[in-house]
Amino acid sequence: METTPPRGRPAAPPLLQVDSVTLAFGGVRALSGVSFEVQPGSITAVIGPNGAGKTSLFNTISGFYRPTGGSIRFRGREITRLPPPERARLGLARSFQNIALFRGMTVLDNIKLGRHAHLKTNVFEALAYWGRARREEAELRRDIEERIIDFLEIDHIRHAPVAALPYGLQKRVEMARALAMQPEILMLDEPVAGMNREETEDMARFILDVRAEWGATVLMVEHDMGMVMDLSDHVVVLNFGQVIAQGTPAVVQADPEVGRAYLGSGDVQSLRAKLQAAARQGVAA
Amino acid sequence: MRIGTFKESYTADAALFDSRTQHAWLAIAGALLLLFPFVASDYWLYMACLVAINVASATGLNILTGYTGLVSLGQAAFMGLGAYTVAIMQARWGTPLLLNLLGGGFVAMLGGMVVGIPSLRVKGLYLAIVTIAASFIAHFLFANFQITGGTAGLSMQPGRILGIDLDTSFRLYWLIVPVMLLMLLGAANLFRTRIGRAFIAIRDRDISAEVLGIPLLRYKLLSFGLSSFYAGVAGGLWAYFFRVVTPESFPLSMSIFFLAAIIVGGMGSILGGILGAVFMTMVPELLKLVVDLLPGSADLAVFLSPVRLVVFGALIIGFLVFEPLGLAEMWRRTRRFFHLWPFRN
Amino acid sequence: MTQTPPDLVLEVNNIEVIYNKAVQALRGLSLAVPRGRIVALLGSNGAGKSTTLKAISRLLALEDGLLASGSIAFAGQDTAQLAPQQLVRRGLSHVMEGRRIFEDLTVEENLVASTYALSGRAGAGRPDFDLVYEYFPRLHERRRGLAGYLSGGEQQMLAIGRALIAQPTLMLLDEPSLGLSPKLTEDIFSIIARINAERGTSMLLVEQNATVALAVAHSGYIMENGKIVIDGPAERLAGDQDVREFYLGMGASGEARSFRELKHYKRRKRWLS
Amino acid sequence: MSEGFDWAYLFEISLTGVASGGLYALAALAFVMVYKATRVVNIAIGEMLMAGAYLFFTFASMWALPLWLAIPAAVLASGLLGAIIERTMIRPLLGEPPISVFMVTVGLASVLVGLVEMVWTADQRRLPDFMPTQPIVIGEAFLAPKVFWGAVIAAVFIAAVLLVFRFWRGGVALRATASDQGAAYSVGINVPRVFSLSWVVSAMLAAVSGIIVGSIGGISSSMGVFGLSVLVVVIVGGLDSVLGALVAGVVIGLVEALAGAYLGGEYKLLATFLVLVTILMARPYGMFGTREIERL
Amino acid sequence: QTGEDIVIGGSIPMTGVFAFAGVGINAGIQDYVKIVNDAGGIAGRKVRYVPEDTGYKVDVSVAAFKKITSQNKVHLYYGDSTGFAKTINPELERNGNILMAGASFATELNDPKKYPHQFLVGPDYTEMFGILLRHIAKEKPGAKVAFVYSDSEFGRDPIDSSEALAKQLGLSVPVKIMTPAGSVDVSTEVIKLRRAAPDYTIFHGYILAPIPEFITQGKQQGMKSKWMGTFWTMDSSTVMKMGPDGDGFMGVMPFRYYYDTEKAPMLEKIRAMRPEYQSTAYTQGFIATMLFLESAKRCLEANKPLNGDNLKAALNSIKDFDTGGLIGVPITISGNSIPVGRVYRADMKAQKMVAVSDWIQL
Ligand SMILES: Nc1ncnc2c1ncn2[C@@H]1O[C@H](COP(=O)(O)OP(=O)(O)OP(=O)(O)O)[C@@H](O)[C@H]1O
Ligand SMILES: Nc1ncnc2c1ncn2[C@@H]1O[C@H](COP(=O)(O)OP(=O)(O)OP(=O)(O)O)[C@@H](O)[C@H]1O
Ligand SMILES: [Mg+2]
Ligand SMILES: [Mg+2]
Repeated sequence: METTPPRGRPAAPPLLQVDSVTLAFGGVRALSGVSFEVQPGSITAVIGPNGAGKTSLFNTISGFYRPTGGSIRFRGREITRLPPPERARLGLARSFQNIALFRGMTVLDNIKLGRHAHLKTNVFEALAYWGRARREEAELRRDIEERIIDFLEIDHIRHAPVAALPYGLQKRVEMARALAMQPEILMLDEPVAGMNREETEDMARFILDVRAEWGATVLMVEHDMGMVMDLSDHVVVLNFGQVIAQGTPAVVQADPEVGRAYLGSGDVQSLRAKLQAAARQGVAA
Repeated sequence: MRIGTFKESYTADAALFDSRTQHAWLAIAGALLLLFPFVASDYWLYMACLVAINVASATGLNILTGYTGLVSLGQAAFMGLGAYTVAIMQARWGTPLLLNLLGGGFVAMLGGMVVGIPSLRVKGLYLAIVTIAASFIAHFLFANFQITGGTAGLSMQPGRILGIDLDTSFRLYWLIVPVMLLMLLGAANLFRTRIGRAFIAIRDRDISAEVLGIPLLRYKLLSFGLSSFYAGVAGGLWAYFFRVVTPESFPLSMSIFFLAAIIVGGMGSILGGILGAVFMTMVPELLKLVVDLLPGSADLAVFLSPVRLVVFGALIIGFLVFEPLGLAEMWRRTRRFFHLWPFRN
Repeated sequence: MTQTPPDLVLEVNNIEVIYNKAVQALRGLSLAVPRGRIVALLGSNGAGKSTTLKAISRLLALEDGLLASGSIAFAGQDTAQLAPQQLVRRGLSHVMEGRRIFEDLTVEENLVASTYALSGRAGAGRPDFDLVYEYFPRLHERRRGLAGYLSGGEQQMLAIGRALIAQPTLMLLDEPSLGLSPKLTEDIFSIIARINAERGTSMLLVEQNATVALAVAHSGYIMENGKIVIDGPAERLAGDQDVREFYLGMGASGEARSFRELKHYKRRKRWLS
Repeated sequence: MSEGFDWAYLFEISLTGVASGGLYALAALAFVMVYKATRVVNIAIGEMLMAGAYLFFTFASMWALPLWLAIPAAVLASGLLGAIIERTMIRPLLGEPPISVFMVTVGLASVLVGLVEMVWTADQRRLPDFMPTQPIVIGEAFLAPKVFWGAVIAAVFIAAVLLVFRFWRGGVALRATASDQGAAYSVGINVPRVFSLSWVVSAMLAAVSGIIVGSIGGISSSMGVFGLSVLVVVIVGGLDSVLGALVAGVVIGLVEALAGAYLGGEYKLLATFLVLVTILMARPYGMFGTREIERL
Repeated sequence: QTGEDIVIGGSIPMTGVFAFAGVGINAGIQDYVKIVNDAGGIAGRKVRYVPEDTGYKVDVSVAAFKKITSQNKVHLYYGDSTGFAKTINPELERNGNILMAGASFATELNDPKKYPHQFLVGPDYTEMFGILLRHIAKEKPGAKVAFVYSDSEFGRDPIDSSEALAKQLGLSVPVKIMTPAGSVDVSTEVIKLRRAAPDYTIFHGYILAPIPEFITQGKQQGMKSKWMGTFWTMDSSTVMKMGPDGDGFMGVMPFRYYYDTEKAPMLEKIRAMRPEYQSTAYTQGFIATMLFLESAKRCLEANKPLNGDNLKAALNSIKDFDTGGLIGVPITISGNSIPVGRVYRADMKAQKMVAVSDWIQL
């Protein structure tokens, strides 16, 4: 299996190493022997058909699932047994496929929450709201306002309760919260699902900017092939819990197995022709 | 969205009370609290103290149930722990009042944290019943131990502070109300910081909170601890207030009372806890006043008493059907109305 | 405002929707679905697409929404007096956004629940589970498992499968491709096209994937801020310059734009002016 | 173990425990019906038992109707009461936080107690005897006839409900409604009907159970405390499990009987609650309850 | 200081678990106040009765007390529960103006040192047991007596001391059964009881349930015990609710029943005022008021101001006082209680309680 260094960068020791990870739920094998590496500063995409195990892989990396076998290393350190909050503290930040915002909080509080693991205020300071509590909160607020809210262009909703926001904005708040976690590695699970082209482009721009301005490494799961192929340095293809291919977008795209299992095609016109053909065939049958 | 206020800084935006009107209201409320004891009759002072104790305890429960989402029906038992601790400390060691209150708080806190241990696995109503179990176990201990005076319970001397015997509602008022205000302030502060946010996150979705960096067990225990600390202190105040502590002083119905208070008032809102506790404590009394105003009350009272039960229940139902998010939500709505008035569409 | 022409299975007239007695989400929206046609409804996040569908299927009340004015007619009949389940039983199925499957039920029980849509409907065939399993073999494999443990895409399959069981005459689809792989998206849209061709099921399709939506639809609407801003046959929309730029991701020259070369400043949409 | 151990005593006590567990199970079933379909925790279940018992009391003792008429009349009237409760207090809260609905049932309990005291006063009363008075004798052991027949009736009802759920798709509709009301509407389930049905059936079951419990212990406006034991049973069995109600009813009945017999009355509650906590630590959703799906 | 009303305050449980008694108590107090007022009051002063419902909850009772005492000049007070009596005691001491009685017969309250301004309207629970045990010892020396009581302060109150007394009287107590509060199904307890085969079973800490079930099941299982109860069970209407199996149920009662035929002028007066049956709770409230006002009268006649000490002293000065036949013997109140009573037995055919012993004075 080949691993290509990210475009235009010298090879560096990998930031994240997933080594023959296996995960089973009763009879269902969600992951079997998955291995790949994420290079620092890269954008790595995990793609694959529905049910291939992508989200399970993310859950395993962030510690929500314990793998049945294999190991995960972050900056060379073994984290397979580390509880999730510890991993968050190390800088493994993520967003969720099924939006997991805290519906009882405002956008701002949701984002603030992301910083939790990096703050130090204890109960007594909190009850008195004095000293460190006051300082930390002020600092956090400024940081979030200036670096995240402005950056993601969500200033108009900062005091809105998240529950009533439209889907696309909720996704953006998810991203904001992940950014507030001070990510070393930012894991995005389907960041542009439910977005139209325009919004997808916005999100793509954010992702590029995050890497450029924050120096974060990005690991994402996404079904929008246009975006994946354009943005990623490295693509990992999962099918039935196994890595069936990985490499640069060009390499992956050329892999015939990947095409069969996964990739769709075309613009409106050709797609229309294809769909109509399918329908006619159905009627005839 | 509010109109007409423009924040100068982020700190100002995060302040508890942010507008000039709010400061004015606060000043008025403070003045009223200060004046009240000098104008009110013994009965109203008594009620004020009782309300304040209930507000303190309800606020504690609100931390646990309203903000952290762990439904507890053990608040009365934790109050009992606090009350017994205070009574025992006072009788055995004669320690000073404030220390006793703290002691009551801490013992209750320990109790709360022990009860909180199952909360990592056991959730929702299942957990609520575990807290009921805990309160029955507490009752059993109260009723069957020597140190707690068995079923007869313990009687106390009035509390002493600065050489003054706290033996009237007037004097107790000056202990109970300030302590309650301090506790309210603490709770309000808490939810401006990472700890309060973590509680809310656990309430909304605990598993994702964990992945975002919140150690669940530690925070659930913390919430249980804080909540029962509040209960314990409130229970201590209760002990100084009634001066008799028996196993039957803290029945399950009292826990339900507190739960009702925060639900009717509005869960996850400090104001909700206050409004709810005031409502639940005062409504039965006010209903009595209404009955008294009716002519020929003596004979009528017999018949009207069950009517009061019905009206009380119906009020709870009516409020919730009308506004399931509680009194605090109604208050917010009214405020919004006046803020936007006359620009409402 | 006049009588419903007979070939419209759905007619939405000038509706306004208000959430929580405070937030106005739709402001005088009108649209129509001709019988046997697929109509796409496009629009950016928060435009009010899901709200429109919920208004039609009368599920608004559950989310504290209120249809404040306007009228909706399904198969020529005003829906104002009908309960949501009555609409479903008359053949109007709504596949809700965010999958909304019954997590505590098994896959097969989800389908069983859906057979209620056929209750009391004259001429309804027997519920055909095999059809669903044929379309989505993956569901067949997992049919005894709890639906809550399915992957996102599998849940989406189940949601569509459930609507198939209901044998609707009008299907409201809210982002059916959400979270589906490109291949499966295509498959599902072939199925949609097939159902439409085979059974004459009319569809109102909300989609963010404009490419597939315009490929399968006969006509479309584009909405912004609770109102329709343009409409027309699908081909014409696909040819519209703004649609191409904002929905299909094509540069001015008609070439597919790359995500790497995005500008920070965008042209204002024509329909917002 | 020791030679003097009185096995006959143990047997007799256990028998009684199991039988009285049947009574718990029936009341628990009434609770489970509502929870299963509507996710409403009906804290007023004990008061609904009471209402059923008082209706029976009215028909049988005050109006002197014959028993074969009084019992069905009380059960039907309770069903009507259930329908009214559902329509006026529960349905308006469709889609609101469950805890608010929970609180509404607390209010309901207060209303029911008040109504009973208004109409029938707060005095304790006795229901007419309608069960055979011949004690059931098994070997050396006596079993109180009311308890025995109560348990038999309970078993019949529970078996019936279990069968209904097995062979009728309505069971699926019930669970679907509980799982997601909006989605239930969207597949054509008549959600309001499911709601009323479950409340009506639950109120009727509660009435049956109230009549039996009342005929054993008498009735009064405070007999709602029986609801607490019911709550323990449904938690041990699993909130939404019919089978759980049955098994847990028997288990709790047994534990209470044994604790009462060998440790003393003050240990009864203690023992049941200790059992409850132990079971929950091992199985957080009761013995047969559905676990909540936790996924990210 | 004439002209001012004499106020009797009352925390009365008109709802809740004790409502059955509260309603009767309320009527009893009202009626005696009316009788006195109709006769011109006490030393020319009118008597006013100010009740509040408590629901039998201590904190509500205390609130009622505060409310009534802050709005009226109260010298006499009727309180409901033991818990209330204990809770309010420090307040009473501080206030110093009030004499209090109540619905509680708790042994603990029968202590003039700890509760100097309170008294019990009858024997305390231990004394009630004493009366029953004496009766038993006379009827069947060496009998086996079982105690069945509820797990509450009320239930546990007399048990330990009475076990000792039983030993003294040569009786044995083969089994003591405590039932959890509110339990209805008592089959296991019945089994336990049957195996102890007592000659007498005394129930305490209940009103009605679960006593009938105990008796019914006990009889079905062939028990030969006689069944007994204490004051709050012994109201005629309560016992009659036990049905046919209640026939022969016995218990201690310090007062005459409404329908007693022995000469009692006050009973006749009551029957004239209220033609329908009145409960023993009614009588209890009635006698409490009678003693209140007698003490007040004695104070006023001695020209002493109405305060707690004087009132209590006046109460304790009562010797061989005639209650108009409500209590069958003249009473003397030396401490906090009136330790007299007699044993009555239920006659289901006549639907009446009939006396089976003389008045027993301890
Ligand atoms: N907790 C669980 N219990 C049982 N099965 C599970 C669980 N979590 C995931 N699965 C199964 O594991 C497989 C992989 O699921 P996963 O969510 O990782 O897929 P995915 O690649 O993210 O798919 P999608 O693109 O549709 O989101 C699926 O078949 C799913 O049903
Ligand atoms: N339950 C609700 N309460 C309050 N406001 C709501 C609610 N649901 C939607 N809204 C508001 O109504 C508007 C329209 O929302 P809707 O969900 O219909 O958008 P949409 O077009 O479907 O967007 P998306 O593409 O993100 O799904 C949004 O501004 C949203 O904030
Ligand atoms: Mg996924
Ligand atoms: Mg939408």
